[in-house]
Amino acid sequence: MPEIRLLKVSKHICRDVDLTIRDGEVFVVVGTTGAGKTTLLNVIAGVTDYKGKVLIDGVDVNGVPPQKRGVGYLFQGLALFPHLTTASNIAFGLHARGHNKRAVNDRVLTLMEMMRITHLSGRYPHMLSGGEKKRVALARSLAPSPNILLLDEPTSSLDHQTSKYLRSELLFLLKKLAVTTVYVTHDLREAEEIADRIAVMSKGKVEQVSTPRNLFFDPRNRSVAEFIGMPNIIECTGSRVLASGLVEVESGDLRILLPYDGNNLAKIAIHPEDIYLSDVRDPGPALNRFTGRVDEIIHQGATVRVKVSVDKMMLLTEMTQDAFEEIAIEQGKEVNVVIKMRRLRYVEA
Amino acid sequence: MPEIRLLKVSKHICRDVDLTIRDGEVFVVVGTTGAGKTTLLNVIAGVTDYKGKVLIDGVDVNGVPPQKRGVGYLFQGLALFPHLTTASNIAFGLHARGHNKRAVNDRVLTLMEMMRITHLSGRYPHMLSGGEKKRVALARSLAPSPNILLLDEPTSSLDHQTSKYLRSELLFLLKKLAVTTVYVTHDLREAEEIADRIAVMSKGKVEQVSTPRNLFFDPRNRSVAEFIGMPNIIECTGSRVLASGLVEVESGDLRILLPYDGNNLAKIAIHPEDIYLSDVRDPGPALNRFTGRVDEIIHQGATVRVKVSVDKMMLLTEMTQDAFEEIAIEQGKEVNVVIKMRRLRYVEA
Amino acid sequence: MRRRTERLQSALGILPIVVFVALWEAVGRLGLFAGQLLFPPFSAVMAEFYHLTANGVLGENFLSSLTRVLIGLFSGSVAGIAVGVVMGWKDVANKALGPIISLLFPIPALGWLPLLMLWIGINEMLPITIIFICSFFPVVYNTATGIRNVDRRFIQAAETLGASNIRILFRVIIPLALPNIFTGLRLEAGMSWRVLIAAEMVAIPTGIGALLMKAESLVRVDIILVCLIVLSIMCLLFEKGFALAERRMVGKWSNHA
Amino acid sequence: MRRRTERLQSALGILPIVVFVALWEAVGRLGLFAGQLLFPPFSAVMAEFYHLTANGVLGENFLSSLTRVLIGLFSGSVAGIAVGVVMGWKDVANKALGPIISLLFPIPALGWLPLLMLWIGINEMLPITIIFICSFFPVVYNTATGIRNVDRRFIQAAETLGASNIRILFRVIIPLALPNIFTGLRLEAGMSWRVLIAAEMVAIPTGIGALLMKAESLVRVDIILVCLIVLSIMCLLFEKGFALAERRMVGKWSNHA
Repeated sequence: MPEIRLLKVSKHICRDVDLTIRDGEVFVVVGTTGAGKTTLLNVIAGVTDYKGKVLIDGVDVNGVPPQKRGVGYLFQGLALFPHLTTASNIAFGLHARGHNKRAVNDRVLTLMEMMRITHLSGRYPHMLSGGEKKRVALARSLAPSPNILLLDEPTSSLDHQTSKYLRSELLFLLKKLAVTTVYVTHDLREAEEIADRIAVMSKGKVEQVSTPRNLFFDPRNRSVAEFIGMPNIIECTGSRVLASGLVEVESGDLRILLPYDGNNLAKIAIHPEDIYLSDVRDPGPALNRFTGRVDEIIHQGATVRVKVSVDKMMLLTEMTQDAFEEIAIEQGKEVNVVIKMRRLRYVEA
Repeated sequence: MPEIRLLKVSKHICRDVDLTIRDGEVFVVVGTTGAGKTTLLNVIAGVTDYKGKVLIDGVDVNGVPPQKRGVGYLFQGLALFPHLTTASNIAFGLHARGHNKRAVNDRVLTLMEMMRITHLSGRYPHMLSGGEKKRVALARSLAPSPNILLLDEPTSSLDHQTSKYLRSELLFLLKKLAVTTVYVTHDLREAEEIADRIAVMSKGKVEQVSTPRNLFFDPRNRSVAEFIGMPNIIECTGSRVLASGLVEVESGDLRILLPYDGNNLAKIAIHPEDIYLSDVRDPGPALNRFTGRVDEIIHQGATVRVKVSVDKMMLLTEMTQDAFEEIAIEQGKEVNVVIKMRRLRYVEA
Repeated sequence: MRRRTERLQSALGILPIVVFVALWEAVGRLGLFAGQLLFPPFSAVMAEFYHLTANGVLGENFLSSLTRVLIGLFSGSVAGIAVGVVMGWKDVANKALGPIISLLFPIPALGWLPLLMLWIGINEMLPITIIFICSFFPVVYNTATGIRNVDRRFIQAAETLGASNIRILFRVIIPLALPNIFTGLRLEAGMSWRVLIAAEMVAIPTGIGALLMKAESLVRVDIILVCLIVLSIMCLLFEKGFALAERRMVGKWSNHA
Repeated sequence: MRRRTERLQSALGILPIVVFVALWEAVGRLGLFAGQLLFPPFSAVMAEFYHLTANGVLGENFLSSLTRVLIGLFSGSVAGIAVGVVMGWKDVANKALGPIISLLFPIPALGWLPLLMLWIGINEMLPITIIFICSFFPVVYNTATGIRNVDRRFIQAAETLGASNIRILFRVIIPLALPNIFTGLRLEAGMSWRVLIAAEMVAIPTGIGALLMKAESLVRVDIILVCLIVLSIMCLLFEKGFALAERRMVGKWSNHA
């Protein structure tokens, strides 16, 4: 469980990246597609050439090939060998390192039990479901007992519930194995949940490294603010617990219901995508529903941002171009505004 | 806007289907894949042969080819002609009916404006987004001014928000055009929202035809109950409005928060998929979170049903096999149970 | 900076060809392999190329080969498409003709040659018929497959929109089958040249194939090489030509459908 | 009930072939087309088939053709796979050999015949070399493409798992390129027969192709037809054989990857 340092690393889009990943932590790298996240993992694993320096536990590993870096890598898309069964996939790294057949079999069995995939032992990757593939790939990367684990979008392309469960299982596993983990994701919510520290990348640069909380209410620059989605930061003038786990927040004349356990709140952050607009009144219950006025419509490629004012407060909302074209809204006109109840980001009073 | 009657129609899986669709209503056919829903539309459109009789406004149309049935059909997968542009796709039916060029152009322009797709006029289908394709296909099927509209999964493969918006636009359009509509979907929630009446199909049989509300609290048989997802019907001993649009329901010792506007409730229905189980305590707020005990685990192909008892009440929950394998639960053990706040199905007191 | 790297790379790309030609020239001149008569240097081949072009021998033989390929390929393709469309569209036609065609399809086109020599005799119809056969069967097969693979949904959609069967065939089915039809045509475009020279080598006294055999009997390796260059260029051109036509006609919408 | 319908349908399926054979027999017997000499009835062809088999002429010629195809195809494929693997794996090899191969690839295999007649002379090496050439280039091309198309991720995964380069080549890259390699092999399996008979018709005095030409000069259409039947069966068998081998070796995991 070593420390990893990157010094002035350049490759593809990445330019002069300096980064220190602490011994044993879960370090999450977030950023949009093409920000250079995967490139960073490839550099640490040594599967690509690069400029700059990588130190593992203070030792320069620049000349060291990927075979000898002691890194386990869960690739995006997994890269499970399609021509090998589950057991052979897991055994691949052990055979490559010259373990004898008996030792390999024992280790493969142990790993399959740990990952609860023993029943999949003889299946080829194309016969596995998304969640099963993830577990096989994880077992394969853990088989040679690496000190460093690189995870590239480990929960992508799983359904919501499976991804949530896998995440909590991963968290448990990482703490147990106590390996140094670099975890890449484009999903900020996932990053917040699992990270000791988060690095936000954009266009090959590390824009900010901080704890999850600080990122939200204290983004360092415009680019980080854009990435975290330009949340509407709302100053609370009061808050009231309605029931266990539910709080009503006051801000001016606005009352918003949110899921939350705990003390009084000073600020909350509401995501633009968590605010729905519609031109007709939905038949459902009027939970967190307000009437607003469209101030501005901003087209940004495949998404549209709409600024609406509700009771003197200005809210930024965001939707896909497709969704935007299904509703008829115009600048200056009234709209129905619904704030979805989602998990809350907040600063306590 | 005619009435449609099917008498003892048999084709593929469908056996002796009798059905009357009333003049001008939105009639929704729900059922799982392979229940025979699309076959029914094909029979009404006449694009397939069948046994039995189809009457439109009392007239037997069995010998009438699809070209002369006056039916607009939005196919599943849309069947937009890939080699024609948006405008040519919409014009296809008008040219086929021998309208002159000028009349065709006018009608195509009107439809493109109505559907807000004028800017897509020269594009081929592969250059359109999912939502855009749907609107082009709808315009094409409406072009020859049909009296009957057949819609096969019109909102499938759209993202959640777009599909929601398209649904409300469709509802508005159908009421305006006042055509008789047969709307096929596998999504019960969608059916409830848009239907005047719902028919539940299963294995080629129409199991029940009723209003959306009746379906839920009064399913006619096991097969309908299975399709509506074996909801947990909870008798309420009390209910209390917490805030506008939010109610706390009491049932024995259990208190559940739900979004709802209105009077006191007698019964509510909670879907097995709306109840999450987990072996670790989530970091989020304790909204509708309870501790339960696992009574029974039932494997059903790709899904797993788990019966848990919470405070003497028995709840049925359901998850995917993938999700199930990510959590470690066993019969007789404790689990965390979270009831998701979703739109409520209820019977008022 | 980038431009320069690219130019340098494309310059490096033809380097192996330059080396190849230089080696050829050297081996030829030094008579290292098989003697200068059997292995003429590149320059001698080019000189002969010029000479054969100037005195019209190459042009004449090339033109008669080209004419045969064009007529055979065109008539074979048209007939193939017509039969293929009927077989793909009408199940009865498919049931009746399908087994016979799958019986005749695997016979090598060249195998027909001795038979046709006896039936037709040695005249211009012989190579044209061979090319006709060589292109007919694959085009029938690909066309019928293409027509049959058109998604029934498109046909049903056209029906509910009020289109007659003939309109559906010409406005929906055939256009959608074009990518498959072109697959057949593209395959045959190069193949027809290959079959033609074989036929000319065996039985026909004119054309590039005949010139090849004449050169062989005169031990004129330089002429053989000139013919091979012309042939490989024509094979390439015909294949690329159909690929281009395909991109023109279906590229706008195909491969994305 | 269902079984019976199926049986009835498969019986109807061979009906066109029965009609075809019957027509052939009738036309042949009545001498309606080209006379009975030029168009022998089906029964006469079958009788000749038996006769040629019994006196060993067919077997002898068939065996020499088969031997040539097997040797040429095997050596051409092995060489093609080896060169293709090197070209796909080492970029230098690809840069050096690629342009030359794409220069030689479009030359029709049969075009080499006059050249090889002069270089090699008319002996057993001639048809074998032609088949070698005919199979070598496509196999090189498909193998190199297959190797190069192996997703880099699989190689990187094998690297981080500690596998040496040789191990990666033999345990990851080549297995994953097998579907592409088989595409090349399958194409050539039938093609080699087509090229062989052409070569035998032009230059070699034994083999099915030579028998065809001999039959032509003797105006023995029945022998020609026997040869064509044998040829089309062999073309089919070789293609199906490789398809079967492919399914055996990669069917378990391929097409799903």
